[in-house]
Amino acid sequence: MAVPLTAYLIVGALLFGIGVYAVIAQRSAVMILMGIEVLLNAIGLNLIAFWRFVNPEDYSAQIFTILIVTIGAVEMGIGLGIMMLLYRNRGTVQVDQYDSLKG
Amino acid sequence: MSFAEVAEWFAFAILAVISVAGALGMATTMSMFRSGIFLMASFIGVAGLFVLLSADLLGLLQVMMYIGGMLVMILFMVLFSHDPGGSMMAEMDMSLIERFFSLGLSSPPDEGMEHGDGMDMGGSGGHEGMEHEGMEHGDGMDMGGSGGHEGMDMGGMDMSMTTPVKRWAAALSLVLGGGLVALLLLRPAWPTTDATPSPESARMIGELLMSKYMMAFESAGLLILIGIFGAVLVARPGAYPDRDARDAYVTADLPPAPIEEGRPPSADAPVPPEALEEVTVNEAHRDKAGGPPSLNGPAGHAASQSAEGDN
Amino acid sequence: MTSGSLDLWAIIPELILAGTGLVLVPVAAFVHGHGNWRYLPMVLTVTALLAALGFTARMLPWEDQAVFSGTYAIDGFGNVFKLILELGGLVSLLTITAHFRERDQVAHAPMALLFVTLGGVGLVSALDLGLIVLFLQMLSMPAYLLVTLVRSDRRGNEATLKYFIYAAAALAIMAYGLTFLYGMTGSLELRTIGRELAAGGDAVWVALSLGLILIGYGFEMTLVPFHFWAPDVYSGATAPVTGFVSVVPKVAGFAAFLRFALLAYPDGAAAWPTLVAVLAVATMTLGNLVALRQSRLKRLLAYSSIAQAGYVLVAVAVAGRAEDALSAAAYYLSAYLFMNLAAFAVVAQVERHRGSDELAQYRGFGLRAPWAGAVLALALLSLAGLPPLAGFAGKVFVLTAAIDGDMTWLAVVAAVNMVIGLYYYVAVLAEMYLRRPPEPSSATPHPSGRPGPWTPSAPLAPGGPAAYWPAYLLTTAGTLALGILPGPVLRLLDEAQRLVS
Amino acid sequence: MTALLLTALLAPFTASIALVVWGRVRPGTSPAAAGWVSTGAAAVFLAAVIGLAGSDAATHLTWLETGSFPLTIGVTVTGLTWFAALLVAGVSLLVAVYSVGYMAESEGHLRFFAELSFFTGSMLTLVLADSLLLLFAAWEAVGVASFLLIGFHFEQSDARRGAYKAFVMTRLGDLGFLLAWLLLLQETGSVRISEVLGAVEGGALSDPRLTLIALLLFAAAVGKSAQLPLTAWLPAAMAGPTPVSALIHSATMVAAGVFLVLRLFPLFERAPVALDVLLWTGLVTAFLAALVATIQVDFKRVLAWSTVSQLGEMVLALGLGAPLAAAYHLAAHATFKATLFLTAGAVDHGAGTRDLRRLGGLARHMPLTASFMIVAALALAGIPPFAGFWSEELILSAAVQNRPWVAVALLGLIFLAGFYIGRAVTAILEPWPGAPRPRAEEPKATMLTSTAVLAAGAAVSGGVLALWGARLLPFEEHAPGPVAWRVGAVLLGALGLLLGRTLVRRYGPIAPLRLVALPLENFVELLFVGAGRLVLLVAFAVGFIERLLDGGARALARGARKTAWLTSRAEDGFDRLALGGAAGAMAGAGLAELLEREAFGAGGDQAATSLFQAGGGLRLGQTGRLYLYTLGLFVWVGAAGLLSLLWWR
Amino acid sequence: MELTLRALGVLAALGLAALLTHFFEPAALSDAQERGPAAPAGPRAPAELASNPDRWMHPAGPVMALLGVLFALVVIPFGPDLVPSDLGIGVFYFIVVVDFVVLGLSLGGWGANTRNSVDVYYRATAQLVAYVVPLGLAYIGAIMMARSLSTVSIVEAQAGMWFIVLQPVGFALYLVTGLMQAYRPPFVEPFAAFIDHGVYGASFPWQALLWRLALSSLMFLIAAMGAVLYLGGWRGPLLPGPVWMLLKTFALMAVMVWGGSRAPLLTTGRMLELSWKVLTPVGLVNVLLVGALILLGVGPS
Repeated sequence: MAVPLTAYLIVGALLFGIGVYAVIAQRSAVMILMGIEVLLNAIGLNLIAFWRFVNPEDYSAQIFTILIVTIGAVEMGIGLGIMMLLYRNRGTVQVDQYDSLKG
Repeated sequence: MSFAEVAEWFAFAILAVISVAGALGMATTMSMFRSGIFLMASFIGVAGLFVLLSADLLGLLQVMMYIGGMLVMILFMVLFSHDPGGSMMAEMDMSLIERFFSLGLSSPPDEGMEHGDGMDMGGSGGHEGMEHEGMEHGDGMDMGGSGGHEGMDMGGMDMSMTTPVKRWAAALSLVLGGGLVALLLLRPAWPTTDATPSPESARMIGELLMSKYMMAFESAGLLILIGIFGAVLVARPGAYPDRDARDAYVTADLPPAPIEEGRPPSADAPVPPEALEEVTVNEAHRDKAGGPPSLNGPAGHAASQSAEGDN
Repeated sequence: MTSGSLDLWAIIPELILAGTGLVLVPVAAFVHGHGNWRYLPMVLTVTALLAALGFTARMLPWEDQAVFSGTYAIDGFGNVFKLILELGGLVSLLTITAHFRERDQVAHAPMALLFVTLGGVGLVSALDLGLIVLFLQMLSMPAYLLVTLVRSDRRGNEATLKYFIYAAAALAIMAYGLTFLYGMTGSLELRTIGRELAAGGDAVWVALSLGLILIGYGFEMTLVPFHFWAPDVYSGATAPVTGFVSVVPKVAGFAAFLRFALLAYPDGAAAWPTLVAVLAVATMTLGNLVALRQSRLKRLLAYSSIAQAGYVLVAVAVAGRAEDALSAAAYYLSAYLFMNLAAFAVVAQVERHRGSDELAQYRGFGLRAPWAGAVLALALLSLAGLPPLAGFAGKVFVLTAAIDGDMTWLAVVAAVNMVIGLYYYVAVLAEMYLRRPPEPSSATPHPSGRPGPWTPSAPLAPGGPAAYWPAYLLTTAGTLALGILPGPVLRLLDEAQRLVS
Repeated sequence: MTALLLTALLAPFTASIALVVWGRVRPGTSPAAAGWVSTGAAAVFLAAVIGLAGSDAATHLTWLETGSFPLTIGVTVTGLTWFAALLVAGVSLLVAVYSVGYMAESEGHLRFFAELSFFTGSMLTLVLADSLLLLFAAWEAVGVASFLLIGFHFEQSDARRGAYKAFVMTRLGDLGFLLAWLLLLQETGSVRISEVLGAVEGGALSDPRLTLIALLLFAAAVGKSAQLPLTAWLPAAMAGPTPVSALIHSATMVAAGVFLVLRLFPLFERAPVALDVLLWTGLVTAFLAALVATIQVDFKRVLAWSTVSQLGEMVLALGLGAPLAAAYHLAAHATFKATLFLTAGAVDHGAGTRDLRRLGGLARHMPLTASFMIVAALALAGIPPFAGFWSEELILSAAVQNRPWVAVALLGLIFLAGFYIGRAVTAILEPWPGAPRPRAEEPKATMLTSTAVLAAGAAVSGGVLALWGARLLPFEEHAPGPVAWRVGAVLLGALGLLLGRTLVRRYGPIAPLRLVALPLENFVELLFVGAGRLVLLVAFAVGFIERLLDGGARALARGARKTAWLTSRAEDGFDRLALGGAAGAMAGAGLAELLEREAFGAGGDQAATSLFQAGGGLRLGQTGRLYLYTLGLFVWVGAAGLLSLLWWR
Repeated sequence: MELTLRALGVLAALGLAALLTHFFEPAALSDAQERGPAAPAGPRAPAELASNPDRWMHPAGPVMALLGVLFALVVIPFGPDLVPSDLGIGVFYFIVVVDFVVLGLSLGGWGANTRNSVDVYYRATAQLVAYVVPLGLAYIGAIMMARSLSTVSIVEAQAGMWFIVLQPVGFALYLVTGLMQAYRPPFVEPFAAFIDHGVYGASFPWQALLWRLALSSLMFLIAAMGAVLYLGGWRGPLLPGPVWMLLKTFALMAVMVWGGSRAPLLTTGRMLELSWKVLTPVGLVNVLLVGALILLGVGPS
């Protein structure tokens, strides 16, 4: 393995940072959801990189990654369902339109 | 350095750039559709990294999950967004990075119109709300800071990309990402080994799933079931106990009403870039058919309907 | 080790819950709108929960073991918290059924409730990072469905959106933190991680990963500063759902965090007890102070439940040092289960009846509806920690544990907070008992039709049908029993100190 | 014996539950019937308590064991607990009888009697408890009962506010109790009072901890006994019905704080610092409250402040290390203060007001009530042979032997007590210039009877106690102090009474206040408001100085006229003395009330307000904006990163 | 060197296959099929050229689709050693990579920026949702019997008997879903006349050519995979492996195209209905049947 572990982890950290940016900077719920998917991606990359370099004989980390991918997919599904409902009721999925509950 | 190592570095570099740039493009581009495609690119890049890390099964799984998933997601985004193509933002004041990722957005066809500012995506002109203070910002990353958003009157249109705290968000995420990278570089604390994974990853994973992680496997299945059932339960049309919600639902399913003269569609309807032509089409056909073309994007229907209901 | 029949027997409660959940999916889709058939899912769920309770109780004396190659613990700790969770699900189900009777939601709610319970049950036993993440999701995801059960409710919609996005972000960050644990130890099992970390992990990364991981657990436990979702979600959801969401995920979060911290961060690595103590102070102080300023009961109870989480955290902070901190936490959580669900049951009834949870709706409530009023009053007094109610006993145990664990300052802060908390609980009581109810004619009708008669003509009735009575009886009995005779329950909960290791 | 003990405990609770159920089943029950149920219960437990005399019945049961600590609950009869129980039982019975008449026309009598019975039961449990846990539970139950009873007339806003205030303020002290007994449990491994005290006497606790515990316990006593700075709730509690004031806010519940210290006195004895704190708290409270009492115009408020003052005296006695004196004074005070309250209720019933300015000359209309009132007033002023004399004498002798300057202060207290009660009683009973002379009649027989019994108690209980009390209570007796001091005390008390009386007969209950206290109050206010306002004053300098000069001239003129007026009455030397004394007292009173209102009342309000403001401020954090919530998450991530650097090495 | 050769080989095979398909296909089609399903009621927009296309996505569409088929070809075996790369997870790889064609359709459809072409995007995505589950089920039968994901192993496993004999239901399912995946009649709605022949209508000429190439290759690929999964791949008497493979592929293609052209055309909505209400249950039944067969000991040992 010519490319060291740290290189992969840095890619993961960059993805994490970008995901953070998307989650807090975006106002559309769908875009926020996409940001969260980027976060999940960073997790997957971290896990697989650690797996390859730290404990490649044990495939548990790959299972964990599969679970993360599954969670991402399910989140997308249920999130889009929720947003569909919100859109039907309120005509928008901009999160700053949803601020009646506060205080 | 052997050829294989150079090749590996090369592949890594390309894939890393694809993943990071894809994610960055997702977060900064003005077009929702492009955001989705960028995100997909990022996923595929990460999948490539997986393959490079000899987790080929996972890489493929990732690609499969996300191509289908993202295509559907983009579809929804187009549904919810009033400017999925981002064309009306294409020539807005943008930071460098946003401009970079928004390069080549289709520009509105009617540049010679009275506004001439390329912002008038409706194409039928005369919408005063477009000239709001947010647009006049000099070098801002966002279009008008936190106040600008409230000040905007886009005729009920969502400015999906306006982000009041963008600058802070950028700073914070830079700090976080930078800090993480610095920590990773300065304090690697990982006990690496030289062991290699067995080539039969699919079999290994399958066996783990059926023994040690049987519970995780079954639970993941249940989770997916919950997801499906939940999405259906939440999003299915159903009996609406109160009138407003019912109206909203019915409205969403109605065929679109004709766009009347004198009322710029930009006031109530979101116009995806492909609809830029629609207005001309529409006008050309009005006498003949009396009805509009049926494809306006479901979002367009709903929003125009509800906006009319409000008026 | 292959998964023999032993492993499957060891997870029989989980299997029952999961199986019933699977059956419920088609059943719920089929029966909704079909008259009394729509109560079928409820009946099935109650049966399943009772069966699970029974089996879990049977498994209490089992010796500690980790099944599925060490990824899933069967021990006293897990079983005790499973009992609490299943009980919480059961009691909440009664209220939810009563609240949504004659409506379609009564067919859908049990399934989501069952899955949340299942997620919690799995979470308290999970020893593997993958399972933990998975069950945390299973704990939250059906909860979104519950919050948005009334789909046309705009407040509910907003609550769902906030819940969903906040949970997704929090759990993602947590999982990111977990990857570093894996990187440092090369293992996903809590116990191995604990061993490896104790043998020497990089302290900076240990601390950083703890900070990240705390977000996920803190979100479920409604710790400050991860509490922001809670007031909005609690006040946006319907009252019985709020009751459920404020109990079951929280209990599961506490149990899971205890297991995680004690196994993966042994010996107080990264000073987590201190950190948790500081967060406990922040949590209860903020919860109590903000609750002072609320004018809606659901929101008030939301902040109150944040404060209550702070009290439990006191026990968590000393979990590694005081010998019965675990059973104190379990005791407080079970007391919290009863008293909080009792309060929310009454709020549910009023909400369905009057369509609002404004404090003004409770003016003279104790005089108009004496029994329901008494249930609410007992619940509030118990939450405030007055003897001889469950909350008092719980607080005594928690404070004893804190003093025992050499965190007297924390006990003092907690006690001061209990006094502040009294203000707003008594404010509700004063509204209920020290004010005349408004005249019946001035009663605002329920916004969605179906106004109930709000007349003094039936002094014995709690102001509504008897549907809520099972929940009232169960919760009030629990509140009283746990307060007056804590002995047997405490003996049972002492099992919680058996943690597989 | 145990059976008798349990009967005594359970009777009031049973009555309470029975009344609640009864009220549900037959809402139209007559008040008298309900009252007699309550009375019957009180009688049963009085009988039981009397039957328990001299026994040492006790019963215990383990509530549960948490870890290594067994938590027990139990009750026991010892000298002290029997003594307190007898007091509670006696006063409760009489107040119950009184209430039958008093509540005859009120609405919600069933609720009232149920709550009253609940209160007596809780109070009895409190005094008989042999477990700190049970004691604490009863302590809280008493608080709840007090909350309900003060808020009985919940349609009045001041009753609501009073109830709320009482509950929350006393609870502030309870926190100390809770922590104290948890600490004791940790140190001694038991919650049984006898065992705890045994351990304490065995030297199980080291000093800083012991002092801490004693102070925490005292905090609880401060809350319940309305000592400074938790005084404000007691006058506010006067919004409750008068029997409630008589029972709870003079005789029993407020005495619980003193009782707690008495019960755990061996612990306090070993913590000299705590005793000093007691001494000072008691002294300051007693003085300020007595001063404030001198200018009140509502009779019940006079009595309320007087109660605070007397409780302060008890605490002071405790601080002097004279528990016996405190116990005597507890009993004596219970009788005479209850009598005073009951007569206040009678006056209220008869004349329709308790405002001293609207009363006057009632002695002719209600001679019996008047005589009871006078007896109680004499007892309060420490005139022999009435109850107050005996106990105050004991306190005085303890003070003379330990700290003579305290004795001087005590003399002042006795004088003030005489003064304010003399003033109030005169204003009610005797005609004074400009008195409205309302018409009134004697109350019902039930009310009169119980008042009479209590008045008799006020007359003789002191003597009885002085003869046999020491045998009952586990405290050693002090040697009697020098006779001169005792005579001086009696004389000062009498002087105070006379002064008060003279003052009222001359000017009515309000006049001197106008003359002296108000300018003083303004002056003090000026001081308080301080520099900020001074700046303003400078800004308006010219006009203000003018007005000041004008005012000064006018004051000079007024002073001259007054002097002339005074000299014209020079023949009446005593009168002059009276006015001078009154002026001094009033000045002090104005100051004290101001202090109380501004410093402690306002301090409490300030604290509450700042809590509320803090809540409001924090509430703003809950913006309802999702992106700020998630932002919070990531800020935490950053913070966690920074925090983790602490481990960098 | 060898790598380059293989790559060239793959390219050549693909080009040949596409050409063959391209010329072969019209023979089986009637004009009606080429027109697509009847237009829904109501006026439609007239054909319009992509006057304002997205500068990146419009050209990216056909390129992406071609890349997809190119990558997919990598695992098609023409002989025991005549396979560009025998991946351990070959079949799975194939399924995943073919999805790029849909991605390309979406990009091209959206990027052209005309109303009709965006319609293509919607419909293509919907069709993906329709076929993906039953398609997976159609693969699983063969995979279960061969106990491998590798295409070569699957062909080897059919040494004794072709899977078409053992799993006729699975084969039929594959035919239907394969047609869906290949956007051939009766599942051609994304290319229907009433939306201007899908992406063709909004393409520039060179893009249209690439599209034709990509879609023809796709049909070829799907037929080839069908031959691998159910018809024993390169195995056959007398003739050399590659010839058998091509023969089987074209035979299968003929059957599919001919059969499809005889069926009534389906709209996207009907496609979804067919998929979820008929094909998915059939697929599940097939999996059960195969499982039973395996338990009974039928199939390769």
